[in-house]
Amino acid sequence: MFKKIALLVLLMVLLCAGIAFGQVYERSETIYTTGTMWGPPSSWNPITPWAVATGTRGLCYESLFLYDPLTDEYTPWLAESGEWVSSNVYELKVRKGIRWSDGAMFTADDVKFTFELGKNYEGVFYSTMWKWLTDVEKVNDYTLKFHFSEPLYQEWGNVMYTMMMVPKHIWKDRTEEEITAGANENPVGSGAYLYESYGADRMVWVRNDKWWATDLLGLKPAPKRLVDLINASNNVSLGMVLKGELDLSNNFLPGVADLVNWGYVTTFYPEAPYMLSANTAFLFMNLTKKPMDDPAFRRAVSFAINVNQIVNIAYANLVEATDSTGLLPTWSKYVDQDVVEKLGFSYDPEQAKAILADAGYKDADGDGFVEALDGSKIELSIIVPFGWTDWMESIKIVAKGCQAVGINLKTEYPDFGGYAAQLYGGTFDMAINNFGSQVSNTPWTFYDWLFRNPIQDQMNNGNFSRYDNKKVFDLVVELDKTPIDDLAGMQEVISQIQEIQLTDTPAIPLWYNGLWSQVSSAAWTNWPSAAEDTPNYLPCTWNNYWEMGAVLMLCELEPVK
Amino acid sequence: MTLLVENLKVYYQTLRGDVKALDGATFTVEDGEIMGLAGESGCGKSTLNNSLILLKPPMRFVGGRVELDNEELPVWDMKKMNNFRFKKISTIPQYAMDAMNPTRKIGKMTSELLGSRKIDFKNILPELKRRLDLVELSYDVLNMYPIELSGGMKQRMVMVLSTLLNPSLLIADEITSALDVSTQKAVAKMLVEFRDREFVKSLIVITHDISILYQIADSIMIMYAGKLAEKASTEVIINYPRHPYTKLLISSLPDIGVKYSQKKLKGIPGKPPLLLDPPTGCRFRERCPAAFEKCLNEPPFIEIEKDHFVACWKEFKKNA
Amino acid sequence: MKRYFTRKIFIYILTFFFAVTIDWLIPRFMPGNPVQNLLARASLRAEAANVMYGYFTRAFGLDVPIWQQYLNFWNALFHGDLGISVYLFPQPVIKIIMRAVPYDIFLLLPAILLSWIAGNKFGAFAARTKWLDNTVLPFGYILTATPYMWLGILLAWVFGLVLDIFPISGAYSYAMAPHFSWIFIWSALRHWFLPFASLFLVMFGGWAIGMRNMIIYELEADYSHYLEALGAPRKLVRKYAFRNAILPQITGLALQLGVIVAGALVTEIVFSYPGIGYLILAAIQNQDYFLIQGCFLFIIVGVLLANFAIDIIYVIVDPRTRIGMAGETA
Amino acid sequence: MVLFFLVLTIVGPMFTDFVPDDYVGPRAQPPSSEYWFGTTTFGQDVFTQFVYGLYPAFLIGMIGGGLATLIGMLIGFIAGYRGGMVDEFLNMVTNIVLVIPTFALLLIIAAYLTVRGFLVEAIFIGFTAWPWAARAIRAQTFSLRSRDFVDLARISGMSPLKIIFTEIAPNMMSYLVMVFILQFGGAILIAATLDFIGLGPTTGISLGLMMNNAVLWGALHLGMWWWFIPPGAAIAAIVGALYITNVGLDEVFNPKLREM
Repeated sequence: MFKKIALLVLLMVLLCAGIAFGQVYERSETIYTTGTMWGPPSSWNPITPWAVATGTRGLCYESLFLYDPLTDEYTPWLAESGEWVSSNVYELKVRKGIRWSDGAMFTADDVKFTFELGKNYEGVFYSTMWKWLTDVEKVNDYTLKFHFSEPLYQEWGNVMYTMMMVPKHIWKDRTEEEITAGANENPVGSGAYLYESYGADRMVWVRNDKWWATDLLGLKPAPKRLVDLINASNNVSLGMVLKGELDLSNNFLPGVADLVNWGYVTTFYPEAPYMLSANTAFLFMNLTKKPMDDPAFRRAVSFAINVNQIVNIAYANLVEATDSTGLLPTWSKYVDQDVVEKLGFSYDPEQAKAILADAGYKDADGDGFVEALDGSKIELSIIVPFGWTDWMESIKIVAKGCQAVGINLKTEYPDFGGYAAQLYGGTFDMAINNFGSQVSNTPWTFYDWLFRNPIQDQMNNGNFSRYDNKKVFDLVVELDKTPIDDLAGMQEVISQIQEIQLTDTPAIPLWYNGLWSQVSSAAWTNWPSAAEDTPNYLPCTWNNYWEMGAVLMLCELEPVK
Repeated sequence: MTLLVENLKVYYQTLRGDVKALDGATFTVEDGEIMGLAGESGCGKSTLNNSLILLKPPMRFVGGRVELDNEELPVWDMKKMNNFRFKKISTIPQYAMDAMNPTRKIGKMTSELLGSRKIDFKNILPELKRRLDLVELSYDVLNMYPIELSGGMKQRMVMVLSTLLNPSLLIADEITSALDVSTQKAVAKMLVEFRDREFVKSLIVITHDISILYQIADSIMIMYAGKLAEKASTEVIINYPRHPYTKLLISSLPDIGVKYSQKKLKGIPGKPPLLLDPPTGCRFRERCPAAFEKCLNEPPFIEIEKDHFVACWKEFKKNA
Repeated sequence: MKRYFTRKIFIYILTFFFAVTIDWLIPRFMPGNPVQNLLARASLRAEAANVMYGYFTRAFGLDVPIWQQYLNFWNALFHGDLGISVYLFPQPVIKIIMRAVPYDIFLLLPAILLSWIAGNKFGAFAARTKWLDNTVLPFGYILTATPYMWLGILLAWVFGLVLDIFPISGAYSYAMAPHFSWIFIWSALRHWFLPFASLFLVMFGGWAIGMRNMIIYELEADYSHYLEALGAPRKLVRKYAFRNAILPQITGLALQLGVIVAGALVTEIVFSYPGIGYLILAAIQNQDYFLIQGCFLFIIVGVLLANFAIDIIYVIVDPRTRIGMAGETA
Repeated sequence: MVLFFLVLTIVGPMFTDFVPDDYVGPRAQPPSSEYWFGTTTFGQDVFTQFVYGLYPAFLIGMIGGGLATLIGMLIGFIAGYRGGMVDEFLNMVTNIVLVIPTFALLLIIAAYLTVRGFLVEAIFIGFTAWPWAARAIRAQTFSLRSRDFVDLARISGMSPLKIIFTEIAPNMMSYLVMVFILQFGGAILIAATLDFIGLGPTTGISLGLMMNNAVLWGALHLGMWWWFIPPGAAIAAIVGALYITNVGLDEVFNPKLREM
């Protein structure tokens, strides 16, 4: 019997040993992270950013600049400098002395090539950039000029740190399919880490000891290996953090507050809200349906929701309630307090009832719920994906709040697929979503998502309310066209947007989803935190976040002696 | 004297109490004698058979003794009995058709069985072969599985098997009931032949079918409701029965050679008493045309003529 | 015999056909649209999103009429091509599955076989052994009645957390890459043990019970009585009884496979063991048509093969089938 | 045992003055006189959820198990009684459904409905769980078919359906009951499994869902054993009890099994 097992083991090992013969990682040289991948690593292709394994963007491939939301500063990275030499020409100087991991030099050709991929193949996610970008001119090996038909400064500022440069000498021979849909295994990048191996439940990166930044900027990531685990379940991550087997967990972990207080893990802030804010959770209301098409009704809802209860119970104070605009704290300087003063809202059932009454919604048949203006019953449902437990708990509270003021709102938990279908297809009544409200270099990304246009049957990304208002759409574009250093100009546009937003309430900002980050000091210390004596970067492995400082975090870590 | 049974009592344990299926049987079977055992179903024939060869729960040994070749049989002891089974006392079961393990080749089964009895298959093979020829079975059956044989063949195979060790006593239980008339005859003849060739010293043939007994049995014993009613030579039983039940039984036969329908005896009104707690006195009382007050006490089973035993008060009077 | 097998094979082929069709059909009834889900993950500007929507719909072959998709599906199937995963874009489904399969074999084969063998042995032993029958079998019934995941959770809790002697997630230590060395094998074994145990226990209970009842039936069968009547020792009688009682158990094994798959599925989820079960759930939650199809198809094939193997074994051990008068087995 | 839970299901809710999903008390309390089974991380009363969760279990057992048994009977009877081609065909169908791992199928079907209730779940289970019942009943019918009383009925020109329901069915009532009991238990288990992996009902509370939540919210690591032990234990107890009841019946019906 035991022979049989042993035999199977052998067979097994042979099978799962696969190609590469690996080895055992030294704990003191390895950092274990999780929170990014929801499935086995499957792609290392920066041209399909939504599918890539953790670190492909940021650790392997790199952007021209880094951007740090906490300081609102750009750090030249692959680029040495960049500036608008005229209103529609941007000059970029490429840093000298950078090598791809295969030894080839990184030059302006690579940059030009990367940008032009979008010009040549519509399947490339930034292909539409070429609607306002006309030409990428190579001045010399280390200088480029970008010519624009209509410069969108904000968006460009975003591109500068979100677009990953790929090596021309490797990619130029690839077919369209390989580029737009290839897995790009064994990627050759310029970054701090090299692809080593992956398994069904992990991605393993090994330090690139010939990384350019080591000699040019004196930066050296402390961990020799970075093992990123897929999000098996809260359960597993939690257990591993507790045992100190996991150094950095970017999952939403229930009960973290307690764990922090018991000293098992540390978070960015030592007490509530514990986490930085990463994005804004909105309550979207389907404006194509009655009575959500009525601004008064929507405003009533905004007063009916007890966000603090969501924060306290569903999240145990792991998050913060938003202000009326929903702009992330890092963008607080763009909030027009006067507008908020005038049009802001907060939990106030009486106020909500009053608004409803004024608008003519009353409970004629005495079932405790108001009827629509035409007297028909109102029966609404609010959806979040099944299994998104924190959201599930949250909408229970939303529903209770609405019922309390006489709005008949019920909770439903379809599977993610059903949720997405209803949300994108516009068949939902109300729903929570936060996908596009991520922290970035500019509130423009935030408003671009919130007021995504044109309105179509399928709204796959943002403006799920289907709020159709030419004026605000134009304002968003205008914002986009505002130079990023023109703070006053931005504020001016934004306050107009906010005025409209708060008058019409197309969507209600509820709380800031945390930048979930639990760290264990079992193996590594000097983690970023609010404390003075520690580095101040976003401690986050999520895609798009490496280039927002997480790379630098790795360089600051110190092994436990 | 081969078999001596004295006041053998074997009851069935049930949730509702003991069923007195065999309530004191006393009789003998002589060397070379073929004794027929007849009676309605449920009269205790099969119980008798089982109690002699395989007495196990829910059957319970209550009393009496059994002697085979002047040696007491520990019928109440499953283990001890094993020394006698097959070697001294053997059976051809009612279910001969599927008495053999369906998933074993017959030969293999036989050898394993013998092996388990510490008998070398090799030595016995020639004899086995001879007997197979005798019952007109080819030698290859040993390499076959039971399902490959016809009913008759199985029947014969089992006969050979059961008698392979020349037991002193063989009990054949309803072996003919499943066969058609012609095969019946053949089988019956074989039994006689086995006796003549002394494969078995003596036989008890249990059956409903008195006509068969008429052909082969030396003596016939009639049972009724767990008790012996009458035992005598075949001649006597058929022509001069004494016990009222026997009389009715015989008369209810249309004529010798025809099998009568099994379950209900049209000839006899009423049905046998429940043996859970049988009435005191003669158990045939209720149905007996000649019943009288004396029948309230239990009639003994006495020899009224030489080798003719009856349990009926009337008969005793006559002889008295 | 021949007829028996041709008949079997025919049924298998038919089953396969139906299964595959259902397999192809059902995901297409599901709400949501895989390409949208795919793009939903990429926060793209409206125009870009539209462009790419068309692009990927074409790439996934979802732009042709349904019937053609069906034919393409079969066609691709015979080329061993199960399409490309949406959720694990752009990996080929077959590749993903192949990566998971070894874990299933590693987990299920021992669990099923050992529990079956042990269960039968034990059941046979318990039958007609009074004290066992009265003490252990009720326990067995509870075992079979236990939901796989619950037993899993309990084991995980007791051995993984309270006692902390076994890891409760993954297939091997996160600190190693698969390679051929004793520490790795040891690590793999330790990760394997709890899932194995929880599967083993639940199944064990079932088999033990089944066998116990079977044996009792067989011991009451005529041939057993005949053997006893001829004074065969208990040992031989039981040996025969066991031999015959095992047959229905073999059939039972075939019938149970479906249930076992289910059990394996949740067990893998409880212990986040990277097998097919783990995969299929993720696939479903991510609306990944092609992966769902692949996994389901794979399970079907697996179960069919297992059934077929069992049929053959059955024929070998049961002469009755071999002689050809066999009606139908599982 | 089963009765005990059944009673608990009915009167249970009276013992508790809470509603399953309400946040009634302090978070993560171990069992106490006030919260008999403690509370969840949100401060929901586990006991309340528990007693409310029992109801769906029985509902699904009843409907799912019942449906499965019915379909099984239908097919089993017809196949067993008619025999011949009909049998061949139905038999094939049964084998096919039998071989298809219905659970995997169930998963996909479950995922097809984005909003699910217990009833729907029960029905699905019923529709996937019938094959072995059909198989078993068919075998029984087969053996009964040739009995003389059936022949008699047939000769006397009774319609097949009538024969099935007046002659055959009554004669295997005991057997049908047992089949139903097994299906009942089976349905509960399947349902629990579905719920556990989050493909069960998307509304209401059930024992499976409780386990699902407990694990999702890290009850294991936070040592909240009172959250995940009761539901599973209840299921095991109920189903186990059912099985044992079944053995009881079995022994009554075929004495052979009875221990002596």
